[in-house]
Amino acid sequence: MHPLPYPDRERALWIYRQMVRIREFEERVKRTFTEHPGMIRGHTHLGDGAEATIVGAIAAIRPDDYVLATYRCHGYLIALGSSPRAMMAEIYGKATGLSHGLAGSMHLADPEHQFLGTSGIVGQGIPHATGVALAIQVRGSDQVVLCFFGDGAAKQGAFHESLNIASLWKLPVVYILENNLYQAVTRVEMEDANAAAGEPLSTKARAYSMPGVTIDGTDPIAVLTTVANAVERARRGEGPTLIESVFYRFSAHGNIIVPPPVPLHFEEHEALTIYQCADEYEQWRQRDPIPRFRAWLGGIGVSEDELVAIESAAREEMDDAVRFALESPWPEPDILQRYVYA
Amino acid sequence: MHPLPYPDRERALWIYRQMVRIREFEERVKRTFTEHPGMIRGHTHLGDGAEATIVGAIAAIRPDDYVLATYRCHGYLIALGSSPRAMMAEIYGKATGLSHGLAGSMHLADPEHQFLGTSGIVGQGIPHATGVALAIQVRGSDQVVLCFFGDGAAKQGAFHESLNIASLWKLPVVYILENNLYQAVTRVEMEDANAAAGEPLSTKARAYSMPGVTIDGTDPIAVLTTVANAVERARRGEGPTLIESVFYRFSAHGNIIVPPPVPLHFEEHEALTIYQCADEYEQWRQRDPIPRFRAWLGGIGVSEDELVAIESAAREEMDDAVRFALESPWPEPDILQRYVYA
Amino acid sequence: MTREIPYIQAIMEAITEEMQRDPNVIFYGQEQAVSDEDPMVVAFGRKRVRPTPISETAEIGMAVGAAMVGLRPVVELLMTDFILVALDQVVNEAARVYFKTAGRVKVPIVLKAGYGFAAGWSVQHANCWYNLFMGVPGLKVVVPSTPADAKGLMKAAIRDDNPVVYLHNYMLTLVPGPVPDGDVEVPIGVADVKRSGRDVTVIATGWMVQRSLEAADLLAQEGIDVEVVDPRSLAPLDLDTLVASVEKTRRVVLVDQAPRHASASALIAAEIAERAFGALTTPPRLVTALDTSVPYSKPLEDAVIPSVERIVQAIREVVQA
Amino acid sequence: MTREIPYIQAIMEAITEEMQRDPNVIFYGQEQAVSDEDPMVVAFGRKRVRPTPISETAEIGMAVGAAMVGLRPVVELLMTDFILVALDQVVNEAARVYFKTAGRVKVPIVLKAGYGFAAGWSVQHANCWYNLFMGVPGLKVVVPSTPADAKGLMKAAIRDDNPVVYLHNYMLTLVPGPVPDGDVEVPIGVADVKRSGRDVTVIATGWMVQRSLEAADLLAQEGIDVEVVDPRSLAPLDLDTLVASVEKTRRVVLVDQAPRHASASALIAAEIAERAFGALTTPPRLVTALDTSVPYSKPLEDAVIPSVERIVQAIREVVQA
Ligand SMILES: Cc1ncc(C[n+]2csc(CCOP(=O)(O)OP(=O)(O)O)c2C)c(N)n1
Ligand SMILES: Cc1ncc(C[n+]2csc(CCOP(=O)(O)OP(=O)(O)O)c2C)c(N)n1
Ligand SMILES: [Mg+2]
Ligand SMILES: [Mg+2]
Repeated sequence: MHPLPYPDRERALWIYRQMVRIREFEERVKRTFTEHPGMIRGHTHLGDGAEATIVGAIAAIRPDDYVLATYRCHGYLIALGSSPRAMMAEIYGKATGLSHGLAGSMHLADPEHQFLGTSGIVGQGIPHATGVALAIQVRGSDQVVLCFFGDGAAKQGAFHESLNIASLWKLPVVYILENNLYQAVTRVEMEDANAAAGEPLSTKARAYSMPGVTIDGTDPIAVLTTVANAVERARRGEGPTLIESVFYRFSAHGNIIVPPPVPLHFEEHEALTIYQCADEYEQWRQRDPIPRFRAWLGGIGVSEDELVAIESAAREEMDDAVRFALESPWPEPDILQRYVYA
Repeated sequence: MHPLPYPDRERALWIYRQMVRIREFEERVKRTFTEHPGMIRGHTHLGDGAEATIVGAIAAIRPDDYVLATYRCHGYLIALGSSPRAMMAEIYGKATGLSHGLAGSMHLADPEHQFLGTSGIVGQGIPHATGVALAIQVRGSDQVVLCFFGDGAAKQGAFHESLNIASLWKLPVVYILENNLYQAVTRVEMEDANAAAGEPLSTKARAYSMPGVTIDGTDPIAVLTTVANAVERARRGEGPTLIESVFYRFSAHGNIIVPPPVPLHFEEHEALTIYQCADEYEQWRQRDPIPRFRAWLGGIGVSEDELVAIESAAREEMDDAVRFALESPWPEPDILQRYVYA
Repeated sequence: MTREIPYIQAIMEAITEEMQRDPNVIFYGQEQAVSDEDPMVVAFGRKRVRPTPISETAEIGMAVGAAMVGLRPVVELLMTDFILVALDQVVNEAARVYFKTAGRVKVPIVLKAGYGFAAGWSVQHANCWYNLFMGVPGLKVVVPSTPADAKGLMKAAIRDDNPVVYLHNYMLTLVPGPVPDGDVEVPIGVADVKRSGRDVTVIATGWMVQRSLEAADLLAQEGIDVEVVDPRSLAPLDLDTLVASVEKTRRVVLVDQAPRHASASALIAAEIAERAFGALTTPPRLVTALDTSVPYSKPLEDAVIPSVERIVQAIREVVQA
Repeated sequence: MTREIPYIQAIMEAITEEMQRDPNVIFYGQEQAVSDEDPMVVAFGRKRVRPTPISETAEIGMAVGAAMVGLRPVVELLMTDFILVALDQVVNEAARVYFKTAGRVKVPIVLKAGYGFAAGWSVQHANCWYNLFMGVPGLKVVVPSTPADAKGLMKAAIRDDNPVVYLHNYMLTLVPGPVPDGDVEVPIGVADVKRSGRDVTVIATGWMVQRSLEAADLLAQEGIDVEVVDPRSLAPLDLDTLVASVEKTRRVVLVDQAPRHASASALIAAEIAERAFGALTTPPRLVTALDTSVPYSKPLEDAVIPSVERIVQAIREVVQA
């Protein structure tokens, strides 16, 4: 794998810690459906499998840069330093949540940690991120924006319109197309012409005369290196980059979609429930970014004790987040009118 | 230029006749603003300069194939055999118009001649054409669809979404991107990232793993040859092609945009009124497809008399269309409710 | 003969039966027909049933084009909220073709979309958007509230030569109800009296029909006799039936899952105020969602959507005024 | 002091003055600022003033993003009809951010769009789409009818911390009117009595204000004293002023350039029916466009849009009822 010192040992451990924290958080979200039925409502999307991409990319930016993503958003906030308590409380609909329970899992936002939020409408966050980059350029600062979205989202008009303008105006934004091979329950080669032709999705960058690159999204250091280059390019005023990061999600697209009073839960991944491809699923499981990166850290001399300490701290932290969210009060209806108009 | 026998002499004369008919029609539309002020209302867009692309492409299809285009639509209908009388009457808002005056210049349609109509909303006709191709595929026939739109339209989400699906499903549609170097008053390199980077707009085809080609849109035989290949490919079930046809329009984008009672008229082309590039304009004038093709026909032995006969017939036909439209009655308001629901 | 089946099954039965009847009917949408075992794929094959990319503008626009040459596409759009990225295709394309071409080109398409998922789906996924569609000449809009209406209106929508926005309320998805056997169409543009009564007319659609009927049952115990009328189709709107009911009861309460100015009810109230003013003894009363977004948290969501209690209270006030 | 200037000039003056005042204001849109001699380009440079591709979803969506971090973008959208391809960005993105983030992120954007170009622009370009916007919590919608309102409301819109849809009627583009010198804001959410009268209230917006005032002048000769009230802002709606007028005159006619169920007037009529029922001596009367698309041909277009004659006739009937 990658030679040290890039990233240095401390940075590598930071990356591992964030990856583990994300996984632990997501597992608790998922277990809530069985352990505290009814506590999570609507639709929840997990990022298990995406940790290397999320953390590798965020490791490449400065504290004053910005991040925007999709409804599948928990991981970014954790890596950016948001409070898992306030996140879990939002996911449980509690008054102590990031948005006091107005928003829920799909719409976490934390502007204090540079996470400006998400759209639940596929692709529609892409122009938002592009607009943040426009603001940076108008003001003449050297910040950059990371814009995360899915392979499916790349088939929405908003993607096309935004990338053309970003390239034309040389906006400081890095587009990270998370190709997890599925658009909800649809396989990417059933909905993407590049994929159907056996070409990478980063080919799309050609339509915008923009650099496009495809990387192994299960390797946080590959992600970090590639994103760092794109970020530096954007900071220098040379414009955007499209990075296709390929990885797999291990949970189903989201919990099942049914009206009350049917209890919600997560089914197995679509490879198993719909396509009967246990092989595909298992192969990707072998490439789970967390154990792989753990092994690599061992290889560069990080001790088992150190790793276990990170892991148990994360478990404790996330258990605490669940407790906090469970114990928090419900919001009062008076906030409903407070946030209609600014 | 091109060697005979492709197209044969008769076909070449057919092409010339249609090009001249289109130009004569358009000139009369334009002169209406001064000769019969108030007769044309709203917004009118001329295709002078586009004749080689329009006719060359339509020469490549069969009578049972379909055509869809934009608000800049007069030429297609003429080449397809629509009645210039009914077209001009529609443009004048008369009861004898194609749509009895309900539609106007931007929305000519003539399903009897396989022209299914236009959208006045940029880019929105592209999915319609793609849908016609879908219907052809579902039914298993070997018809094809020609889908015309502008360089500006290629920046609309509808373009991106449609081309992806057409390629994925191998739909029998040929996309003809008419690059006339302007999006209304904006130069293409100010709004298109490929153009700004000096790359052809057919590069966009890469994003859809679709063949893309750029041609000289002032040469009807180049257009015919290229479109014919794409049409044959589509007929064989091998899917769509993106053809960028580069030419220049000689009139302004449209007549001036003002409310009544200010009289409407056409200003000079934006190269002259906004960009002070008389050179650019003059160079393209030298490449006017009609005199060039006329000279080529002379070169293959078509006599001056034959050409003059075509030209005067076209003039007479279009004078007659104007007379017919002027003399036609206005529609009665009872048709307003007749065409709300089918 | 009737069978008890859930609302969603009634809808899918109608689509299936129409596809059997007419080879011009096709069906596509996101996350549809992905597996070879999908019953629609098995029955109709991969030409007529397809999964699509997340490309609503193309999905709807292609339906318009395919319909222009004689197909009758049914597009599964999942949530009505997702239509917003492609609204032009519905209201300024599909709805205008017949008019623009003076009747020479028709657009028989059905846009199937769920709405009003007030089950924690939160700000962007739980809205009621009928106001986007019901004022557009050329468009038809149906909002079935029972399995029987759901099936019959889907059949009518597929057979209609106009673009039809078919809005099914997500909260009703699994609610069972009797559905007549055989080929029974419910005509578009005909309201239905879901409960007849003397004292007050309640006009409600979708999920709110159910809540209004519950309110009526409660009020019956107080001796208040409520008539509940479901327009079933918002465009065209069967004003004759609505006005006749109001002229009989002389009072009207309009219950709507949308905020006031996004509600179908406000438009209906204006019509009734103009057409039945003389008959009314009290002002037409709107019971709508609060004028705020649909929140995630359950107690907040409950406060926003009209509850049975709020409906009961409003009816009581109107009757006692 | 006031000057007489045309409506469109008043709008552009407001934008220019706000850009001078606040470096966070930027301006972009299709076919804008293409030449280096463009006065906006000369004054503010190419960073703050830009031409865009035909990409409404990106244009509006980028404004949302830029506003999230403190800019105040004004987007020139040309025609309101063009917003339909990007409606999600307006009604389910811009309008929801403040709510979704519980006030932590604001979206101060102005979407400038012309509408109602009943001058032969035909089916797809001449519509009035306020119904798409006015029912959406979180969105503000203004519809100035005079140069003074146009300027003052644009200033207010740019200074507002919410997304504002600024709809200017194309038929008024060149109409001149007095505009006060200096920095005069017209507050959003305050209706204006354009003519005071005793016998009947006419509520009208945009171009219809002008036609209603003409009708009032004609009726004055018959001794009918018409009050014309312009809501100026459709969201929030100044119901207090509207209701007060109706309570005074006890009759109301609502004039609207849109078809009935796409009209702002129907929603306002419902509010008035509920709030001022007791005061009304006659039904609230709607005078709207015919329920059909806007046709191209002049005699047809004239038949569709409410004319001074139709307004006069309706007022006469209401007063004489
Ligand atoms: C415009 C729109 N259409 C459809 C949906 C429903 N939907 C939500 S997520 C999703 C799949 C997205 O796939 P992808 O972009 O690959 O992201 P992933 O979920 O895999 O991270 C779909 C179809 C939506 N939210 N918005
Ligand atoms: C969605 C939309 N945005 C803007 C417009 C206004 N508009 C009409 S034509 C046009 C320019 C189109 O340029 P292009 O696609 O190159 O076609 P051309 O007119 O050059 O043939 C614009 C901006 C519109 N009609 N629709
Ligand atoms: Mg995906
Ligand atoms: Mg062009």
